[in-house]
Amino acid sequence: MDLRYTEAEERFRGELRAWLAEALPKLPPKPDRNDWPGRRAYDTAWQRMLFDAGYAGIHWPVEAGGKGATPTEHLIFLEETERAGAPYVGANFVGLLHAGPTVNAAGNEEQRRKYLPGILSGDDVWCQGFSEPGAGSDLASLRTRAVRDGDEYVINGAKIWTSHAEVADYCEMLVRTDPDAPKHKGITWLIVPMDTPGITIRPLETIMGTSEFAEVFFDDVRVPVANRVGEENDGWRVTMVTLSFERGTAFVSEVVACQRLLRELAELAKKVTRKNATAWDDVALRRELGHLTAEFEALWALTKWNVSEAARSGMPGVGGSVFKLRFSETKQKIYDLAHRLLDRAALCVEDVAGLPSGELMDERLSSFSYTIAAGTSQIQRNIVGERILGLPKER
Amino acid sequence: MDLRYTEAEERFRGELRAWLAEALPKLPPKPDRNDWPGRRAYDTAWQRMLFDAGYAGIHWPVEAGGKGATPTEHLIFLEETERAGAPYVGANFVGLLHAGPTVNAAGNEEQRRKYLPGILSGDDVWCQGFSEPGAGSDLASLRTRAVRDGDEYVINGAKIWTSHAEVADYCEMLVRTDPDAPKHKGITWLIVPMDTPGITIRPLETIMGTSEFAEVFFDDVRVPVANRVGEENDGWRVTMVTLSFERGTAFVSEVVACQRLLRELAELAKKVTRKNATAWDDVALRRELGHLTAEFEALWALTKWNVSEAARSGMPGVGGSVFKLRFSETKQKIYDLAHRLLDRAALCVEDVAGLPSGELMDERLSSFSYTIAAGTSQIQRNIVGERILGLPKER
Amino acid sequence: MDFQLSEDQRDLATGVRDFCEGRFDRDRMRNLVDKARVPGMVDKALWAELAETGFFSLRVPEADGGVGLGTAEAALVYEEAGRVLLPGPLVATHLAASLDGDLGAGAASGELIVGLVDGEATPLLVEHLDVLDVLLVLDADGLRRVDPAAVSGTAIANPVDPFTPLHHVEALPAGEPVGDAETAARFRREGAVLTAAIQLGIAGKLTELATQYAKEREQFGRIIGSFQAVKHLCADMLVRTEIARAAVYAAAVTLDDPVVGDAAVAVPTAKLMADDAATRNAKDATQVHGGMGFTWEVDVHLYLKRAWVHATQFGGAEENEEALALTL
Amino acid sequence: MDFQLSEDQRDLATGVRDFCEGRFDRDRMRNLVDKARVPGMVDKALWAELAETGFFSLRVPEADGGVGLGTAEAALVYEEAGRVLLPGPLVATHLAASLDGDLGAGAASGELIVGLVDGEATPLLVEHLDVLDVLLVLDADGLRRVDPAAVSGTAIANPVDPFTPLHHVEALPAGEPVGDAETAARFRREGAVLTAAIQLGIAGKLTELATQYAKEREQFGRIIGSFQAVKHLCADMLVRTEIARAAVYAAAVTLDDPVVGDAAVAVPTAKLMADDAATRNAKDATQVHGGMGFTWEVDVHLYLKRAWVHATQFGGAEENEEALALTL
Repeated sequence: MDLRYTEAEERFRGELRAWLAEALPKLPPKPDRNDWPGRRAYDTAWQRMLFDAGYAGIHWPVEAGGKGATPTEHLIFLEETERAGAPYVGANFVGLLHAGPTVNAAGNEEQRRKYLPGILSGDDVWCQGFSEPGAGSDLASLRTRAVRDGDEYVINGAKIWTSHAEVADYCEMLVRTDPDAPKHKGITWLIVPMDTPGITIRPLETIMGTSEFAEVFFDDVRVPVANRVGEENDGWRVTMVTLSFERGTAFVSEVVACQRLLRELAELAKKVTRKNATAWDDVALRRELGHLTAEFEALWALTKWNVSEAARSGMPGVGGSVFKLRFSETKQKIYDLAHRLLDRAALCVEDVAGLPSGELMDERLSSFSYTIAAGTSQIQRNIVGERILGLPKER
Repeated sequence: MDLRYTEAEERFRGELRAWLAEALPKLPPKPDRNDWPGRRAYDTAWQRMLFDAGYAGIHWPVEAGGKGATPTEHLIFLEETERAGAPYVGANFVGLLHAGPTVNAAGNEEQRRKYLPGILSGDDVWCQGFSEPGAGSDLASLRTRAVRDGDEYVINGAKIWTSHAEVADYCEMLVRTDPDAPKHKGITWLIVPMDTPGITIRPLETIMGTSEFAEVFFDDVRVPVANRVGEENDGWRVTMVTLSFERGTAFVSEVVACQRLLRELAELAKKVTRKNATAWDDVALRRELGHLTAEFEALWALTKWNVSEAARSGMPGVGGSVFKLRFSETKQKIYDLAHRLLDRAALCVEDVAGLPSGELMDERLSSFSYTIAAGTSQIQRNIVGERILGLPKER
Repeated sequence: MDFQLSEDQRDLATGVRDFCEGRFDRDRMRNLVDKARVPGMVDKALWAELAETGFFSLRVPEADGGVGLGTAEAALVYEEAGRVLLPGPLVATHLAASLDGDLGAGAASGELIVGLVDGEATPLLVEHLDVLDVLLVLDADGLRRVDPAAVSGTAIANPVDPFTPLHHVEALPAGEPVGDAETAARFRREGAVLTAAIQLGIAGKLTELATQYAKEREQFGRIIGSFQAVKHLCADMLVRTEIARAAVYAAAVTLDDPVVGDAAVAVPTAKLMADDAATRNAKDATQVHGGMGFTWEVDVHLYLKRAWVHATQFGGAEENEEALALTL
Repeated sequence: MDFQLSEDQRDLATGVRDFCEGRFDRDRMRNLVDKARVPGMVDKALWAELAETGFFSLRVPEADGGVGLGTAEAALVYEEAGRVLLPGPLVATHLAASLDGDLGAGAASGELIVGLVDGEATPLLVEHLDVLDVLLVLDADGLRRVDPAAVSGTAIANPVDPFTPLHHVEALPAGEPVGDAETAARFRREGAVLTAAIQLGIAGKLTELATQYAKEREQFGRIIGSFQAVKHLCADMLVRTEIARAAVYAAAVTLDDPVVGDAAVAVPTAKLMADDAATRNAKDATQVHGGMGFTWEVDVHLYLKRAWVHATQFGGAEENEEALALTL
């Protein structure tokens, strides 16, 4: 058990820090949150900067054009970019973390040549068409059909929870190609250019009143068979391969951000007054801040544990569900506490009376999705119970 | 919605109070907790006092020798006896609350004549043989067999969680008389005198190191067919009838006791010091006491709600599971708090340094059973979800 | 003692539910928030109907032209208001109807829309200012009446609850006294109980919304309500609702008949249990709805946000817990 | 960075587990508590074996006759001690082995059984007094050595943990200084981490006990572990254990190599997470066992009670939370 970074790792960190210090001031101003073309431009400009500096696809294999970083270097990359306040992966998320690695692992040479460079350079933005209105936690029950018609697949159906649909160039999609096979066996993985005729995008308004997601409808959308990654009806396995790219680094930025948030809340507590004292004088509130500090110190240690396990085995550990369960519920508790601290100011999703209620309350609302998205906490507990502890399935 | 007691109810309360003030000083000293014959004698002496004063079987019908009190009068009876510090129903519990009402409702005239007077007068003590080692929450899966042999049933099997087995005169038992029938259809309700040959009692030690319960083994135990209450194989229905005797009063004494306990903990908090302040100066602890005060104020209101519903309908309300869920988990929280207040003194199940750690820690350990006994919280949530909310069963 | 609804009370509750569901059904509620937002988010035609139905004059003595009922009945009515998310300063106007003179009469009849703000809260956020005829300011000394037109504040562009517009006010005009410290204390007690009743309605409705969804939605070939994890969330919601119901009704009855209990315990208990039920049920209902619970089009978030607003009115959790500890 | 066990560490953990399960298996543990209680609840023959295996000399430099390993290795060893509920003042004696002279040497070799008490705690309860050769008293100023024979206390007839006998002491003799304030602070840090390691072992074992029972017990014709309500309890236990594991190991490594972290954060985090995991897992394991969890014959309560004891040692939850808040 060694928490000390190697010299090589420290060198990597030092160079990255130096580059960030130089690069970040050159960023254009942040776009408005509902300005999707602006957000695309901002996110892809950042990706281009990373690309030019040699940091694009940090965790991608070198053969695929990436940097081939170890999980630990990937951790350092995410930690340092977050600490420096660099942009999030944003519009590049699906391409860099899902579609690209999948094409690299399961695609053919032509597909790799055609799609990977655009992801790394920020030229191409991808979105994801996996979830469906009727298939949430039960992803494999998806119903969007693709019927083979000569050299093309004809797609009909609807996808949901698609981020960046309006500004994406491509969509990585799961479609049902054999409705008679068992549900995991009749699925195919396709690449769909978003300018193909027959695609309709309906923004989906969130509880914050924003449009982070869209529903995407497919009406006789035709794509060449050459856009298939992997074999027909083998899409579920292809997707599972994607999942195996997770190396314990999924929440690095989030943990770093939460630790900063706790310090900000402590400052806020020292500022807001209640009756004759500050909130910080309230020992209950202080202890709760202390408790959350421990939670995130422990989650940071668990991150390193999981990353180290991945570095050794080359495989994702079983710790992902463990981490997500605790992280998502604990992050919600931070916002519960922020809400208490803000008192009546919590009724404003904008800053009021010098209090940062705008971002805090927006994030508080947003935090309700943590225990739902990417597998509800209920599903995660099933996974931990069945796959780690070996308890029997329900049926 | 009227929380004011009627004149008749107030009169009943006044007379009861007067009698308690006079009667309680005449009680003998409390026996040691492991002195079972002493406990029987103490509990039955109290029952005899109630009997002589006309309070025995307060909620039993007058025809059965009881007082035929309304649910509200029953509530008043339990509230006042608890406030006055009267003994618990103790060894008389099964007779007064389960076996007696069942014999009265489902037994024949001869059975009523033979068994009811002894319960009311405190002459006879009953125990319960329902649960089995293999059948806990799933009571109906019981396996103790009773085979008809002429005018007798021959019983073989084992029961568990039987209180007062060592000092009881009779056992109310559920036995399987038809192993081939569906599990609820082959059960019979029997009365077994505890001096019948073939009965072995093994005390079961609790986590407090006490022997509140026993396992009871039946080895060719023969009882006359005349000891059957209700028809053969109709025992499940007979038992369900017993449950319907609950009138929302099951936890009256407990709620009153918890309210007193909270006041005692507030006093304790004002007494114990931590660093330079009392525990009461800790606003977190004070708020938690305040929160628990609200919980029990609300549970007391819910008790009256349920009792009033029972008084109107003559039926137990669906509120029993709702009440038990919240009560049992909240009562555990009181002892969590007591534990925190006691700090290191919580390591002693006896009073130390002038702190009441003896009773508090004994009760704390005991409180672990609240969410288990008489239907775990998990089972109660199923009941609420399925029977009240109408959600589908699992299978 | 008979702590169940009388026949009259049952009729009242049923009547008000029919009224609310008829006059402010889901379509109208969604229309108001999604399409036709109005100043102060109070639909004046609806307000007049509420007044006519007796929402504000409910506890005004019959001799004074009111309905002459008690706090228990008012709790039943405001529970129904919570169920359908009736917007506007319902509790403030109802309380104002108990005041003397034109103010009381105007509030009772619905001619005046009366708001209320806790003068000691920071930041000072006034609800529904754009539509108020009168603003009452509550502090330890008493109750003051302020002209809303004289209140200069900054409109909050993005209030958490779209139905509860807010203005941030740095300082309030002095105004004119309309009640002493005792009146202020009474307003706090009654305001807490009626607001708790609204929260009870919200908690109950959320239980229904979640249960309904759990009965309809299928995943893994099963109705999700058959999974214990979902079923138990719904069960916990029901338990919270029923605990809150007992506490709210008991507090209301205690205000009507002080000998039956101690208002100093009953009132903060009611508010605490009802706030807890409404806000936690909102969280659980969101979870039961999965991804859909995160969308604007499902109603759950509107209940959540309203519950957050009410939880800050007439005493928050910490204040109530402290008050209760002091009764021990 | 490689925050996984090295091969040596894996071998050490396996070896210690084999030793513990061999020398203090369930039968021996139950025999000690149920049949053959000994003074101070320390079996001296076993103590000698523990010493020989290096439980106390583990971190003593090889030059001084010790094993020469670090806190990380000690945490692995004490985790195993927790798993089998090894009784006695293990942590105190281990810490004492770091002191100079005969005291350190005697503790390391197992010749001296050394206890420790926080001189500032109230009430003063000394553990295992009947079997101690030396009692260390820890306070803000430093560390004192007291002769147990000179300590007059009242034996507690009914300690909550039958393995941890207690004496209530009104006042302690002055004793003789054996460490300064810095040593005392080091004892607190290291004691907290090793005690947290024991709690980690307890938390992990409780997860196993509950999971095992959930796989065997049938109700309603199904293995109870297939019910979500039970499965999710077990899952939560595992999550708590793994969070505690990361926190405890990280704190131990930080004590060995201070540049990798901040001990002022890492140590209270480890104790808080491990105490939480052990005590809450004990509650959940009891619940999973149903009625059996309420019986003396099932081991769960012994783990519960021991977890309660350790939760009071070297900093309780409130103290750790306060300390952590001050690092923000």
